[in-house]
Amino acid sequence: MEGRLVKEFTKGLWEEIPPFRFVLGLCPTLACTTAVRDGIGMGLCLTFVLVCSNMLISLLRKVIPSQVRIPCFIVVVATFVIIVELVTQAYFYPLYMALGIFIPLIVVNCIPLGRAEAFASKNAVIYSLADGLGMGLGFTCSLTALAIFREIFGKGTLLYHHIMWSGFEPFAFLQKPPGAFVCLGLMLGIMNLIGSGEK
Amino acid sequence: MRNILKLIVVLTAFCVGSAFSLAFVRQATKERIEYQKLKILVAPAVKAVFPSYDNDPILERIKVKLTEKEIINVFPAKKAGNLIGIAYEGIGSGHGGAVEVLIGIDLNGKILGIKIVKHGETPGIGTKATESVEFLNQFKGKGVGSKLAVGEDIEAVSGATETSAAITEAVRKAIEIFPKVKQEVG
Amino acid sequence: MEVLKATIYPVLVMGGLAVIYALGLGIAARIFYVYVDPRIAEVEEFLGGANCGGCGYAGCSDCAAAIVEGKAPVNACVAVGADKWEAIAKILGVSVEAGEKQVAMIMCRGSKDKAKRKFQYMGIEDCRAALLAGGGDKECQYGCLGLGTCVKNCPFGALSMGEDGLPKVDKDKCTGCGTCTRVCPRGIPKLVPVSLKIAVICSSHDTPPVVKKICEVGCQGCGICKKVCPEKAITIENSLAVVDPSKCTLCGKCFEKCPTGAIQQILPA
Amino acid sequence: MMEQQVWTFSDYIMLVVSGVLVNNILLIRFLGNCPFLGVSKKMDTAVGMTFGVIFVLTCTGPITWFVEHYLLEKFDIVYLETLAFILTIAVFVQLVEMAIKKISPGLYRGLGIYLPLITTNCCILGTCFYNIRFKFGFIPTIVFSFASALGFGLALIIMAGIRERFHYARIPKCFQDTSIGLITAGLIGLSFFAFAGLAK
Repeated sequence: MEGRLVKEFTKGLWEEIPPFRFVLGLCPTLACTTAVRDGIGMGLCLTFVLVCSNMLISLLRKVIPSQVRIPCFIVVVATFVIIVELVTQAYFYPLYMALGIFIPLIVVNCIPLGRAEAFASKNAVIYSLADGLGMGLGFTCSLTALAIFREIFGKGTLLYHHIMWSGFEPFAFLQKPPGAFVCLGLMLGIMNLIGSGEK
Repeated sequence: MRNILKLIVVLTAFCVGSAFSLAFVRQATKERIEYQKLKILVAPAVKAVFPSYDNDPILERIKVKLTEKEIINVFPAKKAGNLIGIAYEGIGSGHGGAVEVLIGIDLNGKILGIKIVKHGETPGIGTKATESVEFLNQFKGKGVGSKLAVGEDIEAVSGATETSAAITEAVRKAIEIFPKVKQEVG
Repeated sequence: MEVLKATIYPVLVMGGLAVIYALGLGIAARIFYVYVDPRIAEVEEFLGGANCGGCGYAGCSDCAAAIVEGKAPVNACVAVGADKWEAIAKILGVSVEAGEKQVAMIMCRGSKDKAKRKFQYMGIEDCRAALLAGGGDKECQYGCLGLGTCVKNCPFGALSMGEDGLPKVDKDKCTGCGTCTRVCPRGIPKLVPVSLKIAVICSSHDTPPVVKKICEVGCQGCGICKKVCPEKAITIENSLAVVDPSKCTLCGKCFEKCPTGAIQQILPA
Repeated sequence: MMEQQVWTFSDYIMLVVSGVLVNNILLIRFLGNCPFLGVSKKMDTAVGMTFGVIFVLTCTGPITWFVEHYLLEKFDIVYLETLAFILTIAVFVQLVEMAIKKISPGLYRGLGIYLPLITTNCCILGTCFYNIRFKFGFIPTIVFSFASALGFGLALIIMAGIRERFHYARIPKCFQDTSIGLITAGLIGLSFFAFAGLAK
């Protein structure tokens, strides 16, 4: 049992890491990675929603009739999203302002709904917890990695501290929307390269 | 028919449960959210209108009921526990909508400073007035009993007459309600 | 009072919304109820499932619906064998009308050493792309370009590229779906009955002198085969010999006389 | 553009230009990327998805506007916006799916399979939020919803046109499929930057 728990947890960190291996949840990946703080914040918000909704859906999986399961999943996910929205607004207001519309949009992020449908509705609570935590942290890592790259080279800062040498001219392109696409595309390519070397 | 009933019961149960729990989260966070919003929006202005204070005027804000519908936030500034002044907003109508002005007043009704919080004036024209330190400093020292009218005791910024008038209007309105506010804040 | 209001309003509004929505969905499900013939799903089970389009319908489920409605024959799916057709016929309670299995045949023998090249093509490995570059690298404007577009597109893995630069068909794997025929810019693979014994393996409509110059193995349309055939089974159409398999007795005279060997007896693999 | 009282015809034109080109919902605002990469492999599916999104968004935009102004604001429960909107969209999409299946099986075959995907397309919910945040009136809401959907379709169809050509290109193995798709999207986005300044 422990072995399986570890497996469900770690698969989200590398084998099935979103959004690289599972091309899901791209919108926040692209929009919320101009700064490391935003990337981590978004990742943790999603992790919270994912863990909570996975657990609740797993608990209720025998009660929900299959014809209305999708609306029910949506309601559960939306509830946790609103909780996150209210809490970030109350305690992390600058983060809330920076992420803006993307916090409520976690509702339609394919990751929580996808995991609810594919995993939580079929597995026991404890495994759903491990799955949600793994996927959420994997997503957070991906976002952070992308954000580190974009913030250092796009702004010359890391967590808003200047770290590059004084004459450094930031590549503003990386901060702009097209830069996000290109950057993610390149990272995905590199991930594939590493992945194919393993086999 | 039974199917429809089942559909209704399940979906409604989920929605009601969700709404119920969210109502609680909402009530728990409501105060804090309001504080955070004001902090971002008003705190810099409060800092600008008072020379010095050592409390958190945003946290200690007082809600003053002017009429049944009109409730305003009043921010008290304190030094070593003693009230030295209060700040609140006045609204004038400018060229591009409402101009919101925060004014800081000492307990005798004398203006300590004013700061524009929000406006929709034309950049480069109306903003000549909202950004002019000289213009805004004219209000310092005036207060209850002053006329506060453009062309009399306030000189408008040339080229931004309309905005100047709107700011003056906002200050005048704020001063008008000062006695009532002071009474409430006590 | 305030607290009560703040709790009751959301509960009432969301509850109300949910009731209305669920009711709407329930009623709509009734009004818009569409009877789906359960046999369609059963029939689909027996189809190829590759969505190859060989049947002429938009996909396997579309084809299944057409079969159930009687618009398509039970053996419409060319990708599966007779046993599956019988299973489908059983579901519908009809019998199979016999249809012979078809397989793809590559109608060109112009391998790397036999057919001349205009230039050396170094572009993208795709026949359709090569065709854009000066009409392909082969002198023959009808022959196989040998870049394997058909091989890449075969949904059943029945085609492979041979050493000689011509695709080879695995008759067991080939289902006769016709995808290769559609993707080939020159239409070199053709569908023929699996029992076919004789064929002219060339697609060229060039005149005898032209073929003679550019390809050692092409059909020149010289007409010798037509002359020697005792059954009059061969005709020359637009500089290409055509055999009528229903008249042919496989006497073998044409194979012997053909100067390039384009006309061939097909031996069982 | 915000809180405008009187809307002239040219304002609407600007709104459409802004929605379709300048602030393209996919490439500049980053909404709806999952279906963007998912269904842009073939032109047929891209066109089907485009019509689905245009139809659903032009309808749900105004509907959610009503929900916001006549339900949530009235009872002072705007914080439930997310829940109410997504529920409305999900139910609407399911209704449309059932209706199309009954009324026009031909249309269903072309469009039906995209409808379930549209529920979780964030460009729908995102545009509904923007309608509220920009404080649009009823008519601008309809116009902006339509323009957003059109922008989504434009980007999707351009992308599908380019991606169909990937068959003929020699792409390094590790960059194939999604990776090169993202880079291409970035380059299309870069070209959309040329529209900046055309409208607010």
